[in-house]
Amino acid sequence: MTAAELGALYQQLILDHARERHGEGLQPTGSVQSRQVNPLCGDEVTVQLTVDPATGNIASLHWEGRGCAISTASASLLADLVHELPADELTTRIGHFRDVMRSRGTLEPDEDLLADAVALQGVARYVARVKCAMLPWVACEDALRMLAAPSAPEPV
Amino acid sequence: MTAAELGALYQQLILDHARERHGEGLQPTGSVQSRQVNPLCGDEVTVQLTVDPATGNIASLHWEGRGCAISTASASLLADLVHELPADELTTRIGHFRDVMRSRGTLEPDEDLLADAVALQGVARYVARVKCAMLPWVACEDALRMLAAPSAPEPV
Amino acid sequence: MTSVTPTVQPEVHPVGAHRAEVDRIRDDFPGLHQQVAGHPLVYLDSAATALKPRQVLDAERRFAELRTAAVHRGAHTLAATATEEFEGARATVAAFIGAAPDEVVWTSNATEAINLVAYGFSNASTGDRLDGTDAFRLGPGDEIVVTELEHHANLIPWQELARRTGAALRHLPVTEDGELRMDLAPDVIGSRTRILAFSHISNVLGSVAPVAELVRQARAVGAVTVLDACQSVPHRPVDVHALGVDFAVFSGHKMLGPTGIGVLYGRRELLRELPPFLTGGSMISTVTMERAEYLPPPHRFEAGTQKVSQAIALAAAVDYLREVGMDRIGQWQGMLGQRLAAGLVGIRGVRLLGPAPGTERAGLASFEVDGVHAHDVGQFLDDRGIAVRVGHHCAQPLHRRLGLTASTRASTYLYTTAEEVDLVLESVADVRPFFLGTPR
Amino acid sequence: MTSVTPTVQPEVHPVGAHRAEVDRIRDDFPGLHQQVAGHPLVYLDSAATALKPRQVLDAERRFAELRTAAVHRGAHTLAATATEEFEGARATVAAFIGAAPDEVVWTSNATEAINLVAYGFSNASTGDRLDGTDAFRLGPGDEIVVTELEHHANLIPWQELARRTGAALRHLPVTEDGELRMDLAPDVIGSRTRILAFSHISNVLGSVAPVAELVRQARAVGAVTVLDACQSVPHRPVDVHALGVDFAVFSGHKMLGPTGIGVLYGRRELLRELPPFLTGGSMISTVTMERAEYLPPPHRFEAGTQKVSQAIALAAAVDYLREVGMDRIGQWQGMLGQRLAAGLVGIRGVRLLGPAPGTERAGLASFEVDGVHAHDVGQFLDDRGIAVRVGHHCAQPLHRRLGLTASTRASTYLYTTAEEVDLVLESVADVRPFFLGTPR
Ligand SMILES: Cc1ncc(COP(=O)(O)O)c(C=O)c1O
Ligand SMILES: Cc1ncc(COP(=O)(O)O)c(C=O)c1O
Ligand code: FES
Ligand code: FES
Repeated sequence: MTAAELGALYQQLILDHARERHGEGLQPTGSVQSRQVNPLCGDEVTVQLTVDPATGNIASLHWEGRGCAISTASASLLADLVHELPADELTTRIGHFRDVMRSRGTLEPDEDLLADAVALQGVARYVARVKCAMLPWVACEDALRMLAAPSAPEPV
Repeated sequence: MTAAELGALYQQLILDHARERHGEGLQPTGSVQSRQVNPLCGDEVTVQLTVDPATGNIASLHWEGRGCAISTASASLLADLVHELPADELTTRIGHFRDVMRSRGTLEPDEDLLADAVALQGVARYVARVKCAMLPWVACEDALRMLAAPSAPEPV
Repeated sequence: MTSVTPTVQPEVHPVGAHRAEVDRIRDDFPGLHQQVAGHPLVYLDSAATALKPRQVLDAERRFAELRTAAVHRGAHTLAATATEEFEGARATVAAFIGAAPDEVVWTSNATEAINLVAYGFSNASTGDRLDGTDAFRLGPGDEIVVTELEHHANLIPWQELARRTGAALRHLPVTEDGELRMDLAPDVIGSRTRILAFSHISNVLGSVAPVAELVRQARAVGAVTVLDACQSVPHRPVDVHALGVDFAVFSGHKMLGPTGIGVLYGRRELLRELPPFLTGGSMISTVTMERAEYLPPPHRFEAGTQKVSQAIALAAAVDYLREVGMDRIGQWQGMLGQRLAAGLVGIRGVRLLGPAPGTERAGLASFEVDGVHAHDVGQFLDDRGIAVRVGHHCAQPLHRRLGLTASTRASTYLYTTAEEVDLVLESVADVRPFFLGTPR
Repeated sequence: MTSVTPTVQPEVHPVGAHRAEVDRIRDDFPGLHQQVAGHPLVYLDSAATALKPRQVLDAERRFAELRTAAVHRGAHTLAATATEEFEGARATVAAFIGAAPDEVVWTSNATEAINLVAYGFSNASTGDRLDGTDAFRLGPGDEIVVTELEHHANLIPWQELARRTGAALRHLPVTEDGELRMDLAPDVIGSRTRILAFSHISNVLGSVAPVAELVRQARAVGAVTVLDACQSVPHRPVDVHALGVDFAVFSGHKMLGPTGIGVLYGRRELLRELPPFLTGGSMISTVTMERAEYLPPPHRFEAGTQKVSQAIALAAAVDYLREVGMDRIGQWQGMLGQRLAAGLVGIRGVRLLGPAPGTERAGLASFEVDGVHAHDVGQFLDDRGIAVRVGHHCAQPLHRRLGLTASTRASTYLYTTAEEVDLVLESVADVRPFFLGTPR
């Protein structure tokens, strides 16, 4: 990785979200929440979803956790993404994000689906850091699953 | 080891003693006996000494065991050596035999001390076989020790 | 050498056709091209440990030179690359035996792999561990079954497990010719049987166990099967899922790999339930001063810094074997085994152990020379540059049953030629004349 | 780099004088001469695993190529030679730590060595083993004592031993700065203490334990001492007899040797009494289907085919270290450790863990960068070719005590230059500006 690549991993948007975190702090009123641990480092995140009772869509995502710049920025970017998405749609987008992350850099992210979270695409080339970026998304996916019917979480 | 060296290890005298074994078979009347096991192969020998009540010297050595040509020939040659030796003298000779065996071929055996058992000198260059040749001598040494005062055997 | 002409004819087994290929293979093995006692080495001790091809030595060295880094522990580039290669090696070895990567645990040899399973059982049976380990809890009234022909590695760990837990150790006997008494199996394997541990191929006799039948009987009573595959995985195609065993073990050094690495295969469902054995770093998720939580398999069983360059080298060995083809290796060695067996029964005063010529046997044969101690036989052969194994081959109970304390074993591998087999037969025929003065 | 100028001056530690020698040493390490991320590798992760010199790789390869043979099992020439070299390697390693050859047991790493001792205790305490093992029998009421700064390898095996036997695990706490609370030692180490296990040098803090005082207190209450010497034996002269410990462990891969080999030192009288751990071939004298009799140490503890080429290579590593001189290596690394520590405390927003500059420390330093996660620090340094370790370094309880979940560690070895230390300091000073936009 050259200095240029370090910038590709830690894009300015990521550094910004790592500092100014959107959605941080759990709410007393959330609908469901899921806690996930990254086995590689022991870091963790708890993601909480609130459902809009009117539309049945996801109203907001809040989170709390401990992790690196990648994982906190990832949670923050995800919080920006969810607003008023139907649960199904959010699940699809998480699936796309996972595909990108697992692609080792061969799959371009779709900005229509991921919005600013495309900034995380550089992570895909760092196998050891993919779990960092995935962590909040896995927690979100698990929370979505609970919304449908409570079940066991899938591994990160 | 060339074919010539194989002959140095298995001298004709050794092959003869391995077939025509002197002193084989324990006597009902022996004075002391010691059983030793070769840990490398699991073979064993029991050596029995008979003391001449008149002189206090070693009257005879008998043995019984299971082992290779080297160890059986060694027992047989040792049986020939002991006749009417004082216990001290025999102990000295065993010590010399051990020195020769441990010398990796650098120490010439003294024929005055070992008689025909000098035929075993070729063994000294085969570290893995030294214990074979030593086995009956160690048993004999242990038996001699019992004659003096009963005690634990030394390792081969 | 009239008395030792193999009864298996070149027409039946096309020696010539293979010869060119074997010669090519031999070029890869630096160890083959040395002199012993002034003769070219004839290495017939591959069942003890195999020679290693350049490709394996190169892979190991390349890794040790450049990829030095603790796997699963570092974030830096070297560590990430090392981790990927290490897990890649696991996938290679797993595929070789028809298993999934997470069913393959690295150990330092097959012996340790068996101990891992045995200690897993006793850790589930002693102290206050409670969760999810019923399958492995043993106590008085339970029985562990082995066979009488086992290598000590597949016997003593079970004796010790029985001692620790109060379970009883039973065994399936062999005949005085070394054949498994399968007729007694239904008596020995019963409702109390919790573990059935047996060798795929005997390292002394070269005989092949009826795996399917033994697995069937073990399953019928709900016993866990442990296959000692030390002499099969290196020498013929083995698919652990197809065999249906619960655990299987083998050693890298017998299959062109380095010393210091072995493999435990465990069926996923069972491995998940097995308590840890060695504990320490890299096998935990959370640790307090009071207690630790453990990772899922295979990492739960891999404590501390792993045998990394050895795993890489073992994967290179597997690549080498696959390239030659396990089917061909198995056929070739079967033929060499037959040639050995047929030749030995033709030599005066020699008793072949194990299956008669014509009956299935691996590429090895053990024998007794009447009136000559095995160590003397070995020494005699060594003088001609022929390396064989002498002793009890870590199978004292079997030797006792055969009425012996020691035997001589010649064992082959993919680099062994028919000429080498003939040479050992020729030399064995000279043993009694030398030691006993008998005619050839 | 005003903020990171080491307070330890070149005048005090003659960098220049050593530099020529270090350059010569560096020529021997092929792994040092590679590029990472377009930069020359700066390897500061030697406390995890060390790079290997040509001499070690050559010795290992030469052996693996030509000496392939099972040791202690063959009568042929190859096997005899291999056995001699293998036992020669044991003598070399034993002499290196001031022990007798029969006090040195090969294991696959330090972790396994600690497990060996722990399972020895539990094997003496469970089942019907009776003879000669009183020294190792544990049960309720007995106590095992460790410290709060232990590597997981020297903690979890004792937790598990306690679980298996009903003994209690206690620990000597550390202050929030990581210092051993020696003032509490007399409360923790008492008449119930049967085992006292502790690290010679902390792999996180680089601090050195007061071995003499701990051994004295353990002896006073008749407890067995187990020294985790993983971070001392590779880096400074260690004489186990002079230290007076009962057991000591270390790993080959941290001292220029290969992966897959470790060492257990055991005081002869104790090792003789310790029950076997791994069982199988080559560690027995007589075996029946019912029971086995075991060889004396060290072979009693070495079941199955051993890590032969790894032992040979480790002996070559020891030869290399002795040639350079452990005294010089210790001094050199002490100086590098001071340079690291002094530099780190001078960087804004960096918290140095462990002893303050000027206080004794090994050639390593761990630190926290305020507001930046250790994995991000590691990634940033990796981008400049600098390999450091990030995470809990297998010491979660210590990190918890220090109020951290992870830290970054830079660790040196005999091939590390002062310039490399300065480079990491320089780069650490750039971390917060990059991630947080703070001024340097
Ligand atoms: C202090 C200490 N103890 C134990 C270990 C474990 O060593 P290994 O992983 O080689 O078994 C290490 C290294 O990881 C260490 O630094
Ligand atoms: C059948 C069998 N089982 C077990 C072993 C033990 O293997 P290792 O010594 O590599 O642990 C061997 C080889 O020695 C063997 O042939
Ligand atoms: S390092 Fe722990 S989540 Fe990224
Ligand atoms: S081989 Fe056993 S005594 Fe010689």
